[in-house]
Amino acid sequence: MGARISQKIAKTLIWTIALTVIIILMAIIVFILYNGLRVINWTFLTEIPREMGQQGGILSPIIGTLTVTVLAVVIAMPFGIGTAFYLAEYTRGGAVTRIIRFCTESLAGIPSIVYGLFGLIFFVTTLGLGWSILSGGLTVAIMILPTIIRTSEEAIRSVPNIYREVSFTLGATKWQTIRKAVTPSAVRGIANGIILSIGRCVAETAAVMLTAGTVLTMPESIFSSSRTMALHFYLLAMEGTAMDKAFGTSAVLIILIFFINVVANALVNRFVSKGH
Amino acid sequence: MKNFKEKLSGRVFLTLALFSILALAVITIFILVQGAPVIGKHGFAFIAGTSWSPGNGEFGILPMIIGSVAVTLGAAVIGVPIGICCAVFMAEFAPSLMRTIFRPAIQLLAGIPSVVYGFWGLLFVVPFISNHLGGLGLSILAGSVILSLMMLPTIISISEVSIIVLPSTYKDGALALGMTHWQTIRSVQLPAAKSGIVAAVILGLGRAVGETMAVIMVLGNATAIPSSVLEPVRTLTTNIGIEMGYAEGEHRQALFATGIILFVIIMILNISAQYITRNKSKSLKIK
Amino acid sequence: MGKNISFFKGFVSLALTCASVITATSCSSGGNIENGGTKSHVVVAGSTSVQPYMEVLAEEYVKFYPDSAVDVQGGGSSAGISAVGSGIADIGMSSRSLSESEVELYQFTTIAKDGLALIVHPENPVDNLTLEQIRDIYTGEITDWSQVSDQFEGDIFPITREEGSGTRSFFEEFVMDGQRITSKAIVQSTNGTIRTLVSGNARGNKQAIGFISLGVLELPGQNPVKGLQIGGVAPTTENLANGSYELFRPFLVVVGEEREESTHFIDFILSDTGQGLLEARGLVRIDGG
Amino acid sequence: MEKYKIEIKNFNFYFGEKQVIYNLNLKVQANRILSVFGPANSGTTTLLRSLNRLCELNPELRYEGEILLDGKSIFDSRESVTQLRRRVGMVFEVPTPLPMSIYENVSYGLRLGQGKSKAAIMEAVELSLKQAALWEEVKERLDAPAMSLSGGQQQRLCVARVLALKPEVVLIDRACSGLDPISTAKIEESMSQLKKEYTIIISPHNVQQAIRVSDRAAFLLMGHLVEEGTNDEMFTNPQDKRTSDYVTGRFG
Repeated sequence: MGARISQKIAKTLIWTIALTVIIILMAIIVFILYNGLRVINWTFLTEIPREMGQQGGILSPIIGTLTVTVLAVVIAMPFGIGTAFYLAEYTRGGAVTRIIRFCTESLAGIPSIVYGLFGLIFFVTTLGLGWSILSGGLTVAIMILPTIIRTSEEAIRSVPNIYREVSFTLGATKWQTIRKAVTPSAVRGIANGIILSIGRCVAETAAVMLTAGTVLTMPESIFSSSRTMALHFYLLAMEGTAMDKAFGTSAVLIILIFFINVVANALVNRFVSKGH
Repeated sequence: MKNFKEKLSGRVFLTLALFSILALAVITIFILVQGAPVIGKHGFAFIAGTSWSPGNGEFGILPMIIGSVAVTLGAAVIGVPIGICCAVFMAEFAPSLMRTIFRPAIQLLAGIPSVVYGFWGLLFVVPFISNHLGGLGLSILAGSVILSLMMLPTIISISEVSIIVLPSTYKDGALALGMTHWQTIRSVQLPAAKSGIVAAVILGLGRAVGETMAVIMVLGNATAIPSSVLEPVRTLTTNIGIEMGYAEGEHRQALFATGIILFVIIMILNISAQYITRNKSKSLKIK
Repeated sequence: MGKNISFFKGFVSLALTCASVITATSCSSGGNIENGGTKSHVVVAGSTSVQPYMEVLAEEYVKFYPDSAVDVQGGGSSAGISAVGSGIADIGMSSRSLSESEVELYQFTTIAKDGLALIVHPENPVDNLTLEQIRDIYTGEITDWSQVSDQFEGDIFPITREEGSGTRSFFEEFVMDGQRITSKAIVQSTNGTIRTLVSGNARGNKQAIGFISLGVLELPGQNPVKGLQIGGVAPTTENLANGSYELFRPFLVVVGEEREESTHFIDFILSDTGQGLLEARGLVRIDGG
Repeated sequence: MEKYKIEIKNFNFYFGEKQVIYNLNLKVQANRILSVFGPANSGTTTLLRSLNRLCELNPELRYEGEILLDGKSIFDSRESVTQLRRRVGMVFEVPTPLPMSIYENVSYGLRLGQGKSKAAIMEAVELSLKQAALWEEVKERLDAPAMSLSGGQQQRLCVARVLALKPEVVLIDRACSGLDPISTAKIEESMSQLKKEYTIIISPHNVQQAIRVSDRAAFLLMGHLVEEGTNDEMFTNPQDKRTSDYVTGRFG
């Protein structure tokens, strides 16, 4: 009899714990969207902040987030994907590749504040790039590089080896095999890895705080400093002087990240459902 | 012409790989070079020192290590059981409609910036602790709650997948033996999915250890060694976050040394994860 | 061609177009950094106490001189000074007087005087504390409100600023005079966060005490806080101007090597419009006008 | 004198330390179907994969001896591997269409930069699909994904894909192991027509297939060539006892 009772207890316990926790988690999003959506209007999205962000909109932080993210992805993508192809296709998985893979694994785990510290000293001061979108972009690029390498390499490795053999038997060279036989089935996995990295760039605060800087004015070029949305939200939330703008900024962030997930899922689902 | 393109592609991939490895090496070497002197000079005193006061040249980060460990352990104690419970719920109990709503929500929760959790904590968790449990509310408990919330989406989604991908024969076999659903989960499915769950937990812990901005909001950042869960504390990451703007000379090197210790903690987490997941097969004992 | 290859090409071309757009804009205006062309670009960094006022000054300055741009960063006084030293910033903001080594390295100009106010929650009955009492609270000597007042009790939660903050070093110099702030004190990185903590409505907030710039004492639309009298003297701009309230510190701007745009901006701060702006926001003018 | 397409002279093949093929001497007649049969891992697949140097994908292998194609060694560096593989096509055991449309699969080899015009490619695609007896079933849906075809159709697609390159030799590695009898019959029937234009070497799915399809046969056992000869010699009165035991199914 004991088993049946423990089954009932366990089931109700799991139901209650899981439901309450997931509801609480979703309540966070609802709470922020509820308070934030009221603030979002055309001027909020098209005006630059004034009075330390207490007035005006969040146009320059939006531009800051987009430019830092695009710059980071544009820099990290070729190197990340190139390395992944090199590791997956051109090396024999010897000691060297294992070491490289372990390093990328650990570097992917390093806290972003350490990247921020490195970026501050290396890019901002030593290379003299100053607080700028370029410094922020470079720092975030190095931060997402290990992740892009790892996800891309997994995607390339998941391509069945028989495709490569078929391509070779049809007289293709290695480069043609990579381009025509491997890439088509690996591209979805690679793109998914990149889109998740974009999500991480958008949500980043520690690594951009003292590399991209905290300036609220409109950046003229990648050499001018600009505060990203996530950082703007953090500073407003800490100051506590402009709560409505803080809610608005976080609501915009959540919506942006939601769209990033939608695009990532659209890619993965077609990939997973076919392979699953 | 064809083998020119052949050689070129090989070279291009090689150079891209070398650049990436160079970049990753530069950051690792830079951190080691900047941080090593402090560890060298202060040696054990750096890790065991209890007073951190850069103004007076005292660089003991034991309070920060204790802070990081306390907050991360607190987050694990709260987050891991609840995370696994939610994962089991999503994999085994949740009706499909609920699953289709919760799964994208959980994925979104994994993506939103951690400062949103910090903000939510500042508004609700900190006042709640202060009103009901005493103190100012900025405490290890507040940090642990926030970090556990942040870990949950990662733990839930990855653990759920590692349960779902289990071959259905495991479950059918156990049920065929007359086991109840809960017994099947506890003694068959969870042990079998153990490696996936462990990986998820390690990933979640890694994010908790590495979190900075959200915990600066709720921990109070005092440099004393806390004597209770309700006291303010400063972690290794918040120490860097608060002081890196104005750190100079030896103070800056001490922050890099803190980075090295974080690097070591993450490596330990990674290695232990690989170790646990490697001897997976031994652990599959049908109770 | 397979759909997914075109996706990959689409993705790559999209990224590359963005890159070219960014690099194009950067080259066109990147030039002005070096030869100080049409758009003068001044980077100001430093004390978070001075930052709100500097933001207002910068917004006003750009109205008068539309072809100039002023970037204002926070980070704390020492961060500002070190930023000028390493060339990342043109002007440093400090809410503390410079140390001997700094005085040799940089020229500084005082732009205003700002008081330091000790604040408690409005419901905290304590109105007046002496410097010694405040010092003992912050060294951890005094830990309970009952030790300083017979109408209130409960643990005292002292809140301080981070080490690089000018406000903190001024507090350490004038109030603590050499004694260390207890390591149990809560550390927050801006006036705003301290003010929010002290004015919060949870039980603990009512027992908190912090110090902020006088200019931020009254913030319309925010929870009120109570400024403590120091030895009977209330923290008001009048008492600050007439010298009876002794806790005040200079707001300085610090410059490394001479730069025409920097001095132009500093002259604007010292001009009547600049000083008027600062006075309107609770600071004491430096030109005594 | 019979014209030999491929001559294998004292060919030894090592996979790392393990030797897989021992001192093999074999002559392959042109425009004939040779089946190379034997129990599992007796070296049949390895031999086939040596003929188009596909084995070189694996670094830990060594070989000694000569393999001549039309009298010239396939291992001499002047002639590029890709050229060799266009002349010696291969069909794999498991049907493996590439993740593309039917048209792209069949024309894959032709679109590798030979500068062929679209029309020429289309013509080659049609011809090879007809040769593989698949044209009728797919001619309306050439753009459909290859994965949508049935197992038998996919295998015939793989055959068509090789024939599109107009190779001289076609290696078929246990082609119909997973197929239904009808598809197997279709492929075997197309094979016997193809031998007019191509030299075919097949490692048969089983002995019956060898008897049905090949002209000559060679029996490999644990990497050693036991016996080689015409179908009649090999399957009706084999000289070597081991061949007769294997052929009559006493061990398999």
